Amino acid sequence: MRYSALSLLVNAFSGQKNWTPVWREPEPKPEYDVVVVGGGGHGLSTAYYLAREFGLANVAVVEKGWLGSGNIGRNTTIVRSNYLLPGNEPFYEFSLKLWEGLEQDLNYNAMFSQRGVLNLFHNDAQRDAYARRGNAMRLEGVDAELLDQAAVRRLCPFLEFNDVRFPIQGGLLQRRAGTARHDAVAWGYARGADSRGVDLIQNCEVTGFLVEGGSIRGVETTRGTIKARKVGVAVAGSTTRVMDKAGLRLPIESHVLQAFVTEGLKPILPGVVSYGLGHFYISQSDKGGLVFGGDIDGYNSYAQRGNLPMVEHVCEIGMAMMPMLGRARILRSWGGVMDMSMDGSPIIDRTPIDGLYLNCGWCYGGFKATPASGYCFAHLIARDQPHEVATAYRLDRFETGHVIDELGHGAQPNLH
Amino acid sequence: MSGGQPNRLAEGGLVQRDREIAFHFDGRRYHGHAGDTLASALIANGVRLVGRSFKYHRPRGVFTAGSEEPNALVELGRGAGRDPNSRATVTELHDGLVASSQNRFPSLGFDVLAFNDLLAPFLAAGFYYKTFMWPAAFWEKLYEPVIRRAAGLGALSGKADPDAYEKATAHCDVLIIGAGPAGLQAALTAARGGARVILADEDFVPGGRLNGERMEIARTPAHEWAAKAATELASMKNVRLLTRTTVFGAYDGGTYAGLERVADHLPAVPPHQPRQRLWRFVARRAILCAGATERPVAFADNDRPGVMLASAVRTYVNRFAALPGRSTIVFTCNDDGWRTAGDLIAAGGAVEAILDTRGAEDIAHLRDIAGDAPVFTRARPIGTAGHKGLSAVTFLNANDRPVTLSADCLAISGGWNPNVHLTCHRRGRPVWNDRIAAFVPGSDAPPGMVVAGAAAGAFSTHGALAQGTERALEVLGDLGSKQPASGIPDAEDAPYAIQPVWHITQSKGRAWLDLQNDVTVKDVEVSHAEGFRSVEHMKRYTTLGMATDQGKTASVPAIAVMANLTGRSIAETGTTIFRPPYTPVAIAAFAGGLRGRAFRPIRLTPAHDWSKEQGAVFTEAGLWLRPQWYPRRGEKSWRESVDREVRQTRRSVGVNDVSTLGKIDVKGADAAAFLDRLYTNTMSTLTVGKVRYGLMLREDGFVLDDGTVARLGDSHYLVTTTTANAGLVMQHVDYCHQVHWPELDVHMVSVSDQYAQFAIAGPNARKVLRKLVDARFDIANEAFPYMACGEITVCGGVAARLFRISFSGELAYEVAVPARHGDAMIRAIMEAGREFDIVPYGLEALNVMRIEKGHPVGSELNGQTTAGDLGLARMISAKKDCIGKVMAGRPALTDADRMTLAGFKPVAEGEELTAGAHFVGIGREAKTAHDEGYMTSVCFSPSLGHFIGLGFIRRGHQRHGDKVRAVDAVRGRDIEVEICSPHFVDPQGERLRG
Amino acid sequence: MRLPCPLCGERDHSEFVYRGDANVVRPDAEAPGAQRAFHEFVHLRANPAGWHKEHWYHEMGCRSWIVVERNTLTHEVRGAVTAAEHTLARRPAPVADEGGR
Amino acid sequence: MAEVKLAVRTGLGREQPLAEEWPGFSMREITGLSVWWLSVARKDRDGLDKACTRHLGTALPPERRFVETDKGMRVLWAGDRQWFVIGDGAHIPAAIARLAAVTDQSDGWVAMHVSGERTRAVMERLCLVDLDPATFPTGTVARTPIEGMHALIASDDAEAAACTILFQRSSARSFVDHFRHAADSACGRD
Repeated sequence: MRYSALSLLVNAFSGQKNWTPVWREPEPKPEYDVVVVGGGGHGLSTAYYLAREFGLANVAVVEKGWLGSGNIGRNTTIVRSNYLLPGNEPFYEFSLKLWEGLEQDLNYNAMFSQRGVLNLFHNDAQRDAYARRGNAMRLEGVDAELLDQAAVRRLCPFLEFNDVRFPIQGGLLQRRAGTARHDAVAWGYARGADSRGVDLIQNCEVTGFLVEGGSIRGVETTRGTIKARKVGVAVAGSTTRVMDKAGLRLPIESHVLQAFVTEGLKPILPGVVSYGLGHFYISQSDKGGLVFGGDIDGYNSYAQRGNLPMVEHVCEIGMAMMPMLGRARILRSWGGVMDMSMDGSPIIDRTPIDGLYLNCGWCYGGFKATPASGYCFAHLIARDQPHEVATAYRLDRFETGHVIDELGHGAQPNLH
Repeated sequence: MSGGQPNRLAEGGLVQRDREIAFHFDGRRYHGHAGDTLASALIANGVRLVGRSFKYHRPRGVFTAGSEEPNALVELGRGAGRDPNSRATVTELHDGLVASSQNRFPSLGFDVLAFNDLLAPFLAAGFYYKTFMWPAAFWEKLYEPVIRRAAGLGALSGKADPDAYEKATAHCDVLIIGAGPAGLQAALTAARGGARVILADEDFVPGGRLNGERMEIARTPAHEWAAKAATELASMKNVRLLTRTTVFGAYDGGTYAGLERVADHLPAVPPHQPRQRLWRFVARRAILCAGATERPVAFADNDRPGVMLASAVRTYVNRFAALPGRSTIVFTCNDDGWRTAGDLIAAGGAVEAILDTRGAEDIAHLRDIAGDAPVFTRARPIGTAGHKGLSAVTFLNANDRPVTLSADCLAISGGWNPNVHLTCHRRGRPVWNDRIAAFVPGSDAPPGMVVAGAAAGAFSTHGALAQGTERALEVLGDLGSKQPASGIPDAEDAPYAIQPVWHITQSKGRAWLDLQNDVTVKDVEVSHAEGFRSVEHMKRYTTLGMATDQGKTASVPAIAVMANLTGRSIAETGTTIFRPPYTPVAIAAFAGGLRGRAFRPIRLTPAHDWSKEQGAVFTEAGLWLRPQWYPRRGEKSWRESVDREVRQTRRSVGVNDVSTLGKIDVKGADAAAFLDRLYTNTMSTLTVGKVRYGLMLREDGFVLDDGTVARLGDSHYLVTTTTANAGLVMQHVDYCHQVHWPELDVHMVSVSDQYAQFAIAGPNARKVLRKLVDARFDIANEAFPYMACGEITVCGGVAARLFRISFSGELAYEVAVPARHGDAMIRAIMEAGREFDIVPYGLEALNVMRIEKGHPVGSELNGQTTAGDLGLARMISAKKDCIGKVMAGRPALTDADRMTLAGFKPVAEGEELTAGAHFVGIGREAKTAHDEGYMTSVCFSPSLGHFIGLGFIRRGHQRHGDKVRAVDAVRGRDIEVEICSPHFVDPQGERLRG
Repeated sequence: MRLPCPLCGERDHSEFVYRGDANVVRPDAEAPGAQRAFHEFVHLRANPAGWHKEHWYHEMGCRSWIVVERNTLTHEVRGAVTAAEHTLARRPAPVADEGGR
Repeated sequence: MAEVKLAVRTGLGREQPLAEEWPGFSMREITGLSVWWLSVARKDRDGLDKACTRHLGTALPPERRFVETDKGMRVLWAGDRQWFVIGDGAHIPAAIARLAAVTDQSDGWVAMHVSGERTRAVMERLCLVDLDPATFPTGTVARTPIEGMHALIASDDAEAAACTILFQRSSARSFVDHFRHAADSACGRD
C-alpha cells in the first residue's frame, strides 16, 4: 500500500482496517543469490539497494533478533557530512545526498530534518583545525561555514559564554546536516526491500559459514542452512562474533556507547550542537526530548549498557556548554555496541573468502552512513568492485599504512 | 470537611493540620498542610483537572499517589529555577510553592489543541511515517515546526540553572532500596547484625505502603510502626537513613546511583547547600524492597479526570485525609481493590458501588466490607461520561445488561506489578508469574542483589516483613556477620486473589493504555496489523511507554493486549528493556559541582601571579593557563604587543615561562637503554652535561611527541615533553617499561610541578643570566656551549638547573629552580634584565619565533604525520629498534608522494596567510582530487616584515620556489603562496651557538 | 565497575585508563616478517564476547599498569595482576639477573 | 653580584600557610616539608629494606601503609616498589640513595592536614575511597583522585578522622577550592 494523506483518509473512515503489514514474515528459502547477515540499518539498506539499483531481488536478510534491534534502534540520530579526510568526506556527502531524497525514494517519512550541526571550538589551534576540516568539505562541494563567537552567539544564545572554563571562540557549521527518526529509517528500508521481493527473516542467527575451495556457499543459521553465491556481513558490534566463524581476525574492538534522552520539552534547540574540548553532542527530537551523548565508556563491551562515571562525564560537559540543561531530566539512558576500528573509519571490502563481503568499523558514525553504506555495499556485492566513494575502506589498509585517522589518535579504538 | 478545603476530611491522615501552607496553581491561591503533596492538596481543594495529554490534549487528572504518575505533570517555580514536567504526586508542598499546568493554550480549562482529539482517526499510531512527505522542503518549513511546537510538555527556562548541585560517595555492607515494611524490617535485622547499612527511600516519610493503608502491625497502626522503626534506625551508629532519595540505577560492581532531593521541599535552597545530591553507593550487598505499582484496566474512556488507581484513592484518604471524589465507584478484578471501599466507608466517604469482574463465589468473603454499598459481580465497565471530570460510569452487569451509575471518582485495580526495574538494569529480564499475574525478578538480577516484599511478588504485609527479615539474615550470613534475634511482627497476610482482566473487549470507544502519550488498544492493534509485533517494535511504533512515566502503569496491560493479538503467551511476549534511571534525574545533578570555571581543574605555573600583575592575556593550554602576550598601555591590538615582544627578544633579551612543559625524571642502570627504545635517535651516546632533541613515535609509526633529553648524571636523565602530550607520554613510558620491558632497572616520575622553568633568549641572554648564576659557574659559550646542561646554583646558593636549549632560535638558556622560588625567580630575572630592557614574551611571540625557525609543535605533530613528513627521517637510527620503527616502514608511510613540512610565504606584497587553508595548483579547479596539502601554522614575522607559514604539501621538500594557491574557502580567501624552506630566520643557527 | 588493583585494592574503574587486549605481545623487530607481526600486534584483536585479559593503567592511583580478567558480556571481574608480573611470568627463559642488558 | 635571596612561596602560592576553619572541620597547609620519592628495582628491594631499618629506624612499609621513622619523618607507600619519605628537612642517607632512585619532589607536592568530626562528611563529597575507620585505619595510605586531581591520603588518626593529604602544586588552588565547597556544604559556615 502506498502511503499518502489519502491512505490516512481512507483508513480514518474505515477504523484503521486497511493497513497491511509493512513487511512479510517469510520462512527462509533453501537458497538465494545473496544473503545479507544483519537486519539493522546497514543490512536493510544494502538489501534495498541490491533490489532497486542492482537488480538482485533474490536476496534474504537474516537477523538474529527483530529488525532494527541493534544500533539503528538506539542512537543519537545525527546525520552530517563534515569529515576531514579524502577517504571519508566523499562517502559521507554521498550519504547525505541519499538522505535528502530518502523519504520520497522510500515513500516513508524518516523525518530527516536539516537544522544544522554546529561544532564549537575554544582556541586558535582548534579554530584552525576546524578551518582545515571546513575547507576539505568545501573542496568536496559540501556546505561549511566557520563562525566567530558573535555568529555562534546569535545562532545559539543559550550557550554559556561568561562563567566558563574554556571560552567558546566560534564553531564550524554545516547547515545541511541534521537529525532523523532512527527507527523509521530501518522500517522504511525494510518496507522498501520487502516490497521488492527481499525476504526479511527475523529470529534467524547465523551460526556458521559454508565455504568450499575458498569460496562462500552459504550460511548455517538457527533456522536451517541457506545457500548463497554471495554473503554480505553487516552486523556492527557483533562483527567479530560472526567473522570468527569465518576464521578472520579483525582490527576491531566492540565498545559500549551510551546515549541519553530527556523528558519531552517545548522546542529550545534549533539543531545539533557539539562541544570542542570534551566529547558531547545534543539535539532535540520532534517529540521534544533532548537526545545527547558523548564518549564511549572506553573498555571492550558487548553488554549494551554502560556505567555511571561516563554518565557524569557527559553531563559535566553538557552543563559546561549549556547550563540551561540543568533542570532537564534524563528520562532514559541506553548503550549500544560500537564496532570501533583501529583508525576510526569503516571497512567495506572483500575478504580472503571469495564471495564473502564485510561491512563494519562504523565507530560512532554508523547512523549517518546508513544510506551510502547500503548503496556501496550493494555495489561491492553486485559488481565485486568498490563504489568510487568507498575505495579507501579497504580491510588491508592497516597493513599497508593507508589508515584514515580523522583525529590522529592512532591504533587505539577508545580514543577515536 | 474543613473550611477552605472542600474535600479535606475533618480528621485523620498524617498531614500536620496545625501548619497551613499557601500555594498557587495556575494563578489561583489554595491552602494545604505540611505533609501534603501538591497532588493531595489539589485533591483536598477539589481541583480535578491538572493537565493535558501529549498528543490529543485530553483532560487529565491525578491518577496515582506516587512517582509512577503519568498525568499530573506541572511546571514548578518561575524564571531560571523553573522545573518542567514535575510530578505533583511526589512534589512536597511548601510555603509559596508556585505550580502551573503545562501543554495547553490558552488555558488548562480551554485548550485549543484539544482539537487534535477530533482528528484522532487521522492520527493513529505511526501516522507521521505515512505523510508529511510532500513537498520535501515543507518538512523543515511547515510540518516539522508545527509538530515540534505541539510536542513536549513543559518548557525549559532557557536560562542557566541557578542552583548548586553536589556529588558524594558512600560505602556500605548492605544498601536497602525502599523503606516500606520489607525495607524497614530488612534494615532493622541487618543493622542489629552489626552490618553497615544504608536505607534509602524516595518518599519524604519512611513507611511506603504502610502510610497509605488502614492496618496494624504488632497491634499498632502501621504508619506508627513505620515511624518507630525509622526512629530506631536513625539512632543506630551503623545505619544511614536517607529519605527523599531515589536509588535510580544499578551499575557494575555493586555501584548504585541515588538522587537525594536535598532542598526541593523548601521554599528556597539554604545557603551553601545543594538543591540535589547525586549519591554513588558502593555496596557489598543490596536488598531491593521497591514495592509494587498498581495497574489499570483498559476500557472505553477510562482516562477522564477522577479515574484513579484504587490504591491511590485510599492513600489520599488514609495518608492525606483528602477525598478524591464525593461518590466513588470501585472497579476491581482482585481482593485488594476492596480495601479502597472499606477505607472510604471508614473515613465517611460515599461508595456508589463495587464492581468486581469475578463471580459471586469469588467475593463472598469480602461482602461485609461493602457495608450497604451495592456490589455487582461479573461487572465490566464499557464507558464513562463527563468531559473535564468523571460524572458517570456505564458497565455490563452479570446479565450483560448495561447499567449507568453517577460517580465523580472511579477507583480501578487491575492488580499489582512488582517494581523489578533495578533487577534488570544490567540487562536481566523479569519472568512472568501466572499465579500473581505479574512479572517478577528473574534469576539474573545483579550479583549481590536480592529482592524482598512486593518487589518479589509477596503482596501481603506479613510477606513483606518476613522476606525482609529472611533476605537480611541471608545477607548477614554472606558477609559473615552475626545473626541477630529476628522476630517478625504480626501483620495481615491476606492471600492475593486475582483473575486478571486487561481489556474490556465489549467496550467500543477508545480504550486508553498510555495516558500521557495517548496510546489506545486500537493503536496496538494497528501496530500488530502492520507487522510491528515484538514488544520493542510495538513500543517504538506506538510510543507506548516512552513518556515521562516510562509506562509504569501502561506497559503490562499493553503487553497482554499484544500477546492476545499474536496468540502467544504474556511470558513469551516478554517486556521491553528496563533502563536507568528508575525515575528521571536532572542533568545538573549528574554534573554536581564541576560547573562553570570549576568544570575542570586549573593548573597554574609558579609565576602565574606575576604574569597576572603584568596584565598578561591568558589562554588555555590543556588544563594550564599560559600567558599569550603581555600588552602595554597604548597598544591597540594583540599584534602590536606580540611584534614588540619578538623584536625586543631578537634585538636584546626576552623571558618566557616554560614551566608547563612536561618534565620526567628518569633514573636507573638501564635508563639509557630504555630511552634508546623510546626515542628514534640514540640517547645512550649522550654524555653527562649534554642535551639532545628527540623524537618519539607511536607503535603504529606516526609521531607521538618531541622534546629534549638531558643527561644530568651517570644514570640520571631529564626528559621534556610538549605541554599537551605530557600526560600521554608519561602513560606511554610507564606502559613500555611495565608491559614490554619490566626487567629493565629504570625509574620514571613526573617532576613537571617540581620546577619553575624560564627561557631567557636573545643576544643579551647570557649577560642577564650572568647576574643571576652564582659566580663559580662558567656559563660562557666555551664552558657551556649550545645543548649543554648542568646543575648550578643561583642567587646565592639556590639549587637550580641550566639548559642551553633554544626554541626561539636565539642565544638562549632555560633555567629551572624549585617551584617555591618560581615567583621570586621571574622577578629577579626581570630585575637583572632591566638594563637590557628585557621583555616578558608570551605563547604568541614564542609561536612567531618558532615558526620563523621552522620548529614543529602540536599543529604539526597532529598524530597523522611521520618523522619523514616533518623532515626528520634522518633521526630514525638504523642501528637499533625503537617503538614504532618497524611500522614506520609501512608502504604508505614511506610513499614518496606524502605531504612533507615546508615553509610558505605570500606572493603578493602585504598579503595575509591563514592556517587551515588547502593547497591547490595554480589554474586548477579547487576540488578534493587536486588537494595537495594544508597550512598548519601562520604568523606575521616581525623579523621578515611579512606573513610566513608552515604546512604540509605533497613532496614539499622538493618544491621550494614553486607557487601554489592557498584556498581558504571558509574564510573566503584564495591567494598565491610560494613554497620555501621552513627555516626562515638564521637557518644555519649561528645565533644559537653565539 | 570495580577493578581489583593488585596494589591499591578495589577501586572504581574511573581511576583507571583502559588500553586493550593484554594477550598481544610486542614482536621481535629483528625477526623475519616483522612488519606483518607488528601489524597483528598493533591492529588485530580477538575482541571476544566473554572473558578477556586486558590492560588498565591506574593513572589516578599507584600508576601501575595491570592485567584485569573481565567478562565483556557481563562486566564481571575475576582478578588482576600487575602487568610486569604478567609479562615476566610469560617469559619462557629464566629471567636473567635484573641488571642484564 | 649582589646577593639576591629568592623569596619562597607556599604550595598555594602564598607567603603564609593556609589555615581555614569550619564548625567540625579544619584544613591547614603544612609547609617546609621535604618530600623525597624513592623507587627501587626488584633485585635491590631487600637491600633497601635493610638500609632503611638501619638508617631510618624502620623497614619500608608494605602496600597501602605508612610508618614513622626514628627521626620524625614519615615513609609512605606510593606504588609498586615506590615510597615517599616526607618530613621537616628530611634528607636521604647515602646508603639508601645508592640502592634506590631518589628524586626531590618537595616542591611538586603540597601537604595539607585535615581534621575534625565532620572530616568524613567533607571527604565523602570529594573522594571515592572508603575512609571508615574499619577499612581505612590509622596508618593507611591511598592514592586516589579528588575531582580529577591526583591525591595521596594518609590516615593520621582514623577515630578522629585526621588525615594528611598530598596534592599537586600546579592545581593546588582548584584542589583547595573544592575542599571549601565541600566543607561549606558539610559543615555550613558560621
